[in-house]
Amino acid sequence: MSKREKYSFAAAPATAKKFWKSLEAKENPAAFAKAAEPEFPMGVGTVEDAASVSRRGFLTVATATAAAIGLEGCVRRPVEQILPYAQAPEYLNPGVPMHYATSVERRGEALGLLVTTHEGRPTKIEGNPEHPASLGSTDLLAQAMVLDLYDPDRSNAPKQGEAKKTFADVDALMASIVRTHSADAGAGLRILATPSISPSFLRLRAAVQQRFPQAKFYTWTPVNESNAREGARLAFGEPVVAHHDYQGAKIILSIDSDFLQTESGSIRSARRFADGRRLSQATDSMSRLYVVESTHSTTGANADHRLALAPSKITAYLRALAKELATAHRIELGPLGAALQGASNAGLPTKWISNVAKELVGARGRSVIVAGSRQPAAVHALVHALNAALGNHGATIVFSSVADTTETDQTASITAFAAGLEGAKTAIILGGNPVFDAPADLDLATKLARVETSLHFSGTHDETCHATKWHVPRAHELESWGDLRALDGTVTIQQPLIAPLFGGRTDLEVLAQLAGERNWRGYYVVRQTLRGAAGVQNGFESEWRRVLHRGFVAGSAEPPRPGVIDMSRVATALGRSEPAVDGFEAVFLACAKMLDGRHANNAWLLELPDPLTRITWDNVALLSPKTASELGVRNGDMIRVTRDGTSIELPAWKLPGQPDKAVGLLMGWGRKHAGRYGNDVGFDVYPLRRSDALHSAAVQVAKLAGSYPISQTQDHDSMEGRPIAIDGTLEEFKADPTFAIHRSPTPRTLPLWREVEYRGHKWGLVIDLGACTGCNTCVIACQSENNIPTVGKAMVAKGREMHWIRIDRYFVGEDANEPEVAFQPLACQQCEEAPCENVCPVEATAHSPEGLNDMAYNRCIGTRYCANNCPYKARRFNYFNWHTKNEADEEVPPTRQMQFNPNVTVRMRGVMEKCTYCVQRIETARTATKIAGRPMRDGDINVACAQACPSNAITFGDLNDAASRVSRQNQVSRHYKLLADIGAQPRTTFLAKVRNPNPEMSA
Amino acid sequence: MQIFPKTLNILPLALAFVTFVAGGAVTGIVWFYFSPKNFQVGYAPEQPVAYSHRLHAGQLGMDCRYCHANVESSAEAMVPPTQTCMGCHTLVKAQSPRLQVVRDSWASGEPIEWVRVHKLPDHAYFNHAAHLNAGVGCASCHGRIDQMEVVAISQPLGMGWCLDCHRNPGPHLRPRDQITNMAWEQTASEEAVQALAANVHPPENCSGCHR
Amino acid sequence: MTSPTKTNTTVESDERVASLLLAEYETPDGCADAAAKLRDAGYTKFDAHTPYPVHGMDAAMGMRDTPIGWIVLAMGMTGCLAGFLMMFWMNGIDYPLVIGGKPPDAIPSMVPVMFEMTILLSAFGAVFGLFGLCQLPRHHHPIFNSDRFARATDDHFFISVDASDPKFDLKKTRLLLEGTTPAHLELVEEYAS
Amino acid sequence: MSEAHFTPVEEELAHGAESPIEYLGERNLLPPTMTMRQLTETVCAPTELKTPKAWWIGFGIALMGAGILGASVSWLLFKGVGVWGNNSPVSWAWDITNFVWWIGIGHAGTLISAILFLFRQKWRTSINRFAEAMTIFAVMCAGIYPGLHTGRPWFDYYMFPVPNSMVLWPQFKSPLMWDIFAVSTYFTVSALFWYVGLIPDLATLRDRSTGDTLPRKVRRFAYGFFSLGWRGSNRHWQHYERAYMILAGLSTPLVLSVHSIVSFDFATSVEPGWHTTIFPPYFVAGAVFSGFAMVLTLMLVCRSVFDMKDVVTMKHLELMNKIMLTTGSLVGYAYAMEFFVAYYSGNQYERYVFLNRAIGPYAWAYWSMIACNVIFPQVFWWKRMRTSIPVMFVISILINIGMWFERFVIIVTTLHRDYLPAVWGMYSPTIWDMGVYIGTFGFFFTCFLLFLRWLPMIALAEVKATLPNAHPRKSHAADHADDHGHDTNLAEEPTALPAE
Repeated sequence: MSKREKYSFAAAPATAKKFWKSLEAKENPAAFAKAAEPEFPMGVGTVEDAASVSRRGFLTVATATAAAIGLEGCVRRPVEQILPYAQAPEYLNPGVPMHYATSVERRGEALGLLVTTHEGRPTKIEGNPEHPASLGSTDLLAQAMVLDLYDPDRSNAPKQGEAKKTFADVDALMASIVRTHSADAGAGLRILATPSISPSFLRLRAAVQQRFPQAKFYTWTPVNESNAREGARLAFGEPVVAHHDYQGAKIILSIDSDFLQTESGSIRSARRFADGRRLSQATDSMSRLYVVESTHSTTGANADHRLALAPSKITAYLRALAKELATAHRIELGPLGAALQGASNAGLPTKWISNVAKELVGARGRSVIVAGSRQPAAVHALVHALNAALGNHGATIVFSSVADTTETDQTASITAFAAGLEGAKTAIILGGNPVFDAPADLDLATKLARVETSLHFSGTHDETCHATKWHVPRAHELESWGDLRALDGTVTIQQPLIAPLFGGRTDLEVLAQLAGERNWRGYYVVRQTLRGAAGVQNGFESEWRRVLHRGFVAGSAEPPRPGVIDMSRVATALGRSEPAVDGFEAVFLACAKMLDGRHANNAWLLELPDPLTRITWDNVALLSPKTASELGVRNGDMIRVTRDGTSIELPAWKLPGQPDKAVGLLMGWGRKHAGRYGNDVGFDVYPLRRSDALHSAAVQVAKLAGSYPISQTQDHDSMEGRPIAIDGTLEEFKADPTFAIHRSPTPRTLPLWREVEYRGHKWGLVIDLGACTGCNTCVIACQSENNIPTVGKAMVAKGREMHWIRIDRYFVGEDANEPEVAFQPLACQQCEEAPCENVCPVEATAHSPEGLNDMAYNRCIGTRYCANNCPYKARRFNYFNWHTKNEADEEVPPTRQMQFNPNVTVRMRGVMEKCTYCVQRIETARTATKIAGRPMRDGDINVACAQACPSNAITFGDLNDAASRVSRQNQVSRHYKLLADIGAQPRTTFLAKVRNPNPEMSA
Repeated sequence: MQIFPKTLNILPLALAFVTFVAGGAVTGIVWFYFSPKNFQVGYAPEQPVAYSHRLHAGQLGMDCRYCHANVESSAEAMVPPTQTCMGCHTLVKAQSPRLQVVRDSWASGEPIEWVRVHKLPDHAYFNHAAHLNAGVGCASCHGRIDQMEVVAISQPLGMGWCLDCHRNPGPHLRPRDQITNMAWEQTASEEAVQALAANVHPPENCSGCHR
Repeated sequence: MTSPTKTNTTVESDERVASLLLAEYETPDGCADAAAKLRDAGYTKFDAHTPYPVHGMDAAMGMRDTPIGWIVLAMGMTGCLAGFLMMFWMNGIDYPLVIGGKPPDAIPSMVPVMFEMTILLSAFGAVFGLFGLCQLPRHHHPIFNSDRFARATDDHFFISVDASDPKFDLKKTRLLLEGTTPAHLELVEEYAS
Repeated sequence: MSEAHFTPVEEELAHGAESPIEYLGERNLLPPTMTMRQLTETVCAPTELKTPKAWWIGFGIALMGAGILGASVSWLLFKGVGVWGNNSPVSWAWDITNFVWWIGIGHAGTLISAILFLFRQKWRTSINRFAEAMTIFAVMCAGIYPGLHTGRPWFDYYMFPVPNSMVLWPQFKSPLMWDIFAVSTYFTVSALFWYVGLIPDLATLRDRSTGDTLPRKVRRFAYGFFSLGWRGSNRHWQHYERAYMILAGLSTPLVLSVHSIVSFDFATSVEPGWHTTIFPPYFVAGAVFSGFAMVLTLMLVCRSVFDMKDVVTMKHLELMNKIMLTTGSLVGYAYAMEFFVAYYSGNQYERYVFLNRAIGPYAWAYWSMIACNVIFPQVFWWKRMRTSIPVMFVISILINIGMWFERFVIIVTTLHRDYLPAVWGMYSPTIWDMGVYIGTFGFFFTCFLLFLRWLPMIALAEVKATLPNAHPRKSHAADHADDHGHDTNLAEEPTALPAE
């Protein structure tokens, strides 16, 4: 359980040794200086040089390598060495972590990040509080991406076929490509890239286009925004981004949009949505969320009213709603009205049309209708039209222009790319993994094989690399220089936290080489773009330093504007309504964990339970309980999903709230070349995804013999009528603002002994169940902060997962097909009269004067009595040495150790562990403030889960400080203690969830 | 019939003797010998460079923080980079054969492989900055480094030893400006000592040191 | 078991001294009568050897009560107190920690261990007290020189009169014992060493 | 001699005994014709005659079992507790189940020796040695578990109050600490009690092992050494009897305390189904129940193998069956009462746990428990059943199975579904769980067979004292010397005739 073992690579396996050698080579300053020469011309000794050097620093005082002396049997302990720098990087203070601002692209949005590095190792990712898109929080994937950085299966050298090459070879190849295509003006040159929001990328793409006029650029990513863009193009004549004010809106109607988790800009949406629903006293008001969706999404789980419709019915519903608005409520839709005459309510619950329409009209200018990226462009256009007609434009919805206005529909683009490969000399694929995730009918693999020269730049040697002639390592986001344009236009900088561990180029560098830039390194590319940008001409260096410090260019956000809609174009686009499919439909879902498959080798995400099904290490075909019983399948039974000819086989799973006859298929699983963790995990559903129907398609479903074992972290869905995740309606709340504490009262008994008084600090945590969307970001945040291991599918099945904080999910309500969902984040409650402490025979867990339920791992002998006696079952036991070997006896690679937080003990086998309120952060802050000679203030400390939470559902602080946020939360009337009747006096408390149902809906 | 010789009748006495005397002796030996005081103290490994603290810190009177620069701001008391040595030794003793290792390191960029002397168990999170700023002097834990030709452990560095001070910090505290003064003696009055200790609250709970 | 007055013969040195007179009886009654006679004749250093504790024999031999109970009592109280002090000092004084919000030196939770300590030390008192009072183990004893004595652990009853008894006189004592009609009477001798 | 020799109970009662207990104490349990010599011969024979083949076979099997224990434990230590089926929420499973089960088995010995002794139950004398031996070996088996079920057994010494460089001490509020003290005390005292009882009989064996062949010499030396030079001196017998009685007096509260404290492991927790005040008496009754069952099982085998029908008579067996009937009913009452309390408390968590036991996923375990512990023993209401060897043999085994299930039900069904449904889970054992359990049996029987072969399995001296005419008919109490022998008799008060 050594916090330093993790640096000891003496025991690392051969492969790791090899890796380490290469890294040391990188560390060798001479070699390094040479490698970096183009980047740092003589004489330039500027801040960012030093900064970047320091981030490349690897050997530190802390990296001490234990090496036992063989023959001296009587030696009192293994001799251990200290390897200081030969030449210390400036600004590096060994033992003190540094934080750098950078950013990452997520579904067209730029997330501003703040990354913690320990002696040059990025270990933890937080949101950049000043950044408009992250607001100090992050999403699930951003928390997990630090593990991707240390993925042991990232490719570490360029390859031609299977032959290892060097970057010199790559440069030669690039040169030859440039030479050939200078001849044909790029006629034979095809470049496929993922959609980019990087100003530098656009600049360089233009430059390349200029150099090779005939060259063709294509764009593809499987989970994309094309429908929204095209919808906007229809409505406004230009592709614009809509910004919804979920806080100000009173009525929110989501048309198949999972804006709280998987859609673009989800962090800000979640924050605003939660802010619109925080109730502190009875007079407060809250928004009402209607969700009409073709699966059961996180957003649906947070809805006040939810309508599950098969995908083909959703358009029909929206038309019917529009018609109702136009006819019943005289909403002016102009030419659109005529186009809607055909709309009928057939097969749709009328109350959902009449009531929702009434509500929307009642909240003119204070409502929001939002369509999901799965919905066709026409639906997006119609939604824009309705919002406009309801007067929401300019009020609750504003618009800004997109980064890349030239981008066309990606399905068309990838189809064109596939077609264009005939007669192409060179195909360059920047990132992505099209062979795996492009529409199956395009059959890219064989087409690529015919191309003379084909390169794929990618982090791992993935499916696409196996189809191309060349593979070149692509640097991880945390290793790259870059710039991104947030949805609101804010220009955000991406700076490397560490030199590419395995070498690697960025898209920008490749384009720069093609464009023939002299300084093609990302660093110079980005600086040049920024220099070119307006406003930062004079005093560039100081501005550049400010930008690096802040992470983005202040004030670069473009002023939002209302859109000018053209109803007639929408009307024509709407055309006739397609008949609803009867029979099964497949819905292709963006996985909250894998997204499109790019995170398939991330053990944290693989082991993270799915927000709703609680399934780990697998994806399944989601069926409604009704449909499942019609098919006669139980959970885990294998089914075959067929779409004219092609078929996939995967286990079925009953998800309450899934629309009948709609088979939910999660994308991104079943990778073949993801790496040791991701290979053949789950089931690939892309074979059914075709360019003609990208998001849903009619399929046949057949039950197969046999079933498949699924590992869940929670297999019991009902609360058994116990007051656990307490929720109530707005009426109940207004009637009795303290309804929660009445359902879970603390027993009033005279104490048998004098209770402990907590003078000084009294740490506490309040979790607002009303704000929690169940996105699971906190789970990964905790995992990366506290060195929590993953245990593998088999062990999860045994119930040995190690997550310190988990999100319990309960289905509420009678109808299994229309359940309400209750989420409850649960970690150690830090009980003041902790049952676990009483039973520990060795004082391994005891109370701190500040009320923490301390856990001394090094004292624990592992009787597991504390876990038995914990009513919340918040304690986790290391049944094996998860950090050295997994249960399959596979060595855990040393790269994994590089992510460890040196301030948290790495627990060994046989030790109990649990949430400690991030005590390492508390102690660090204590020392820091002591040195600074000031008292600790509210906000000096934040626990990892609270920091990451997009919807600010978790508040941490000092309960003895009446002014602290947590104290104020503690005063909120929805406040209650979980299982209060046991009398353990939990320090963590909850705010009950309040739902806002429309009485008329139940009538 | 008679089975045993008469002499066996002393058995009870013998047993009593063994249990009490020998047993006691064993306990005593274990108690003393298997203690950090015995295991830790005096460990003085040979270093790749025959660096003399007695010369530098003692005779030349260099301040600890000249080399251990960040000790007041970091948990780690950082062993200086080769750079620091070369700062002087490009001019002083520039050719001394004893400094060959240092010059090689500087030339090659390969670190000097110092042998770690003071090492706490890995699950004990000692923080230099916190202790120095509270007024604990270097000498309190490291002893008279300025008199050591080769650095050796002078204190037990065991949990019991830590707690002695954490439970009664007063006598071990000194004015901030005396932190690196090796020769400093506690001369202040009892009241002054307690006054010094008043705003120092060393933790005695687990998470104070173990996380 | 040939002649009535057989003395054991395995000899290294001829230096032999009378050690004790050993009378053998078939029944407990005979043994008890003899014991009573010796008692009344004022003998003190004599003993009865029986395969099992014969009732009334204590009275017949005029023995005082055993003090072993007091030893046990003392040990028991020591155990109880030791247990309490140990826990009170360890958890309450030397390193008090807040456990489950309870006072570090809470007495009620100490009761079980105090009880067990009481029992444990009492048991030690009983067993080692027994050994002490009986001066066991004593593997060598002159009485074992007699071959017939083996039946003392089987089905016969013996009376031994120690030669060191002030009233011991080879002739008188022998007469006295013969008067109790023993099944067998012998003089057990011990090598002077 | 066969059981036919005995006068039936009714007739005995007709002879004007005040109560059954009285009659048990008064009349001889052995055939009237049994002499002291015969008794010695019968009891010593197994240790002196040639080893029966049955013994060798049994011993071979037992040794193999012990080997399994060794293997399973090594694997456990090498890999970690993960090789067992334990998980979250079921952090305790077979390990603690078997611990409690073995400890329970271990209760009969001391109970028979101590409590029956204090109640002057003469009939105990022919089975107490046997039962005590079983106790010691069972407690050894039990002791294996607490030591090995921890995650890091090499740090178990943290639980001992020894000075250490961490200046940390055990946490005496933990029932586990109470457990450690209780079980180790129990083991020590039982062992002492057993050994003290053995001393006179070892002396007997010593004195019987004459002859000059090497084996005889070795026997003589070994028995001689461990009998500590016992010479049956009445001055020793006096201390001996008092010490023995005191030990019995100490063991009685001890035996009650041990299982009470074991039950505290559960009763003091907050888990529904564990947090119950009825546990201590309920656990003790259960322990006695299973203990007697195990004694009976073994006794029946040895009795036939070593032909001890005259020493361990049908009367003994019948009495034991009566005790099992009693304790079995006590346990049954406890089961019922648990349910009632859960229902009457109105606490939903309690209610759920008990319903879940009866109709949940582990209902099969619950009902096997009820059947084996409560229903089957009821056949002992009929004398025909009480006195039928095959019936009592089967029932005694069933009871041990049932009592194992009781512990399994208490531990697993509570843990697998407690307060928060989100963390409910299931438990299933692995081969290593079973390996360790089977192994403990191997170890137990290895020890036990060695005991049967080398030590007198009947408390010889005590049985002799119960023979007719074992004591002088007339008192020799002199006027000046008051007699102290009486109150400390091994057997009941002798019927003193007036001195002539």
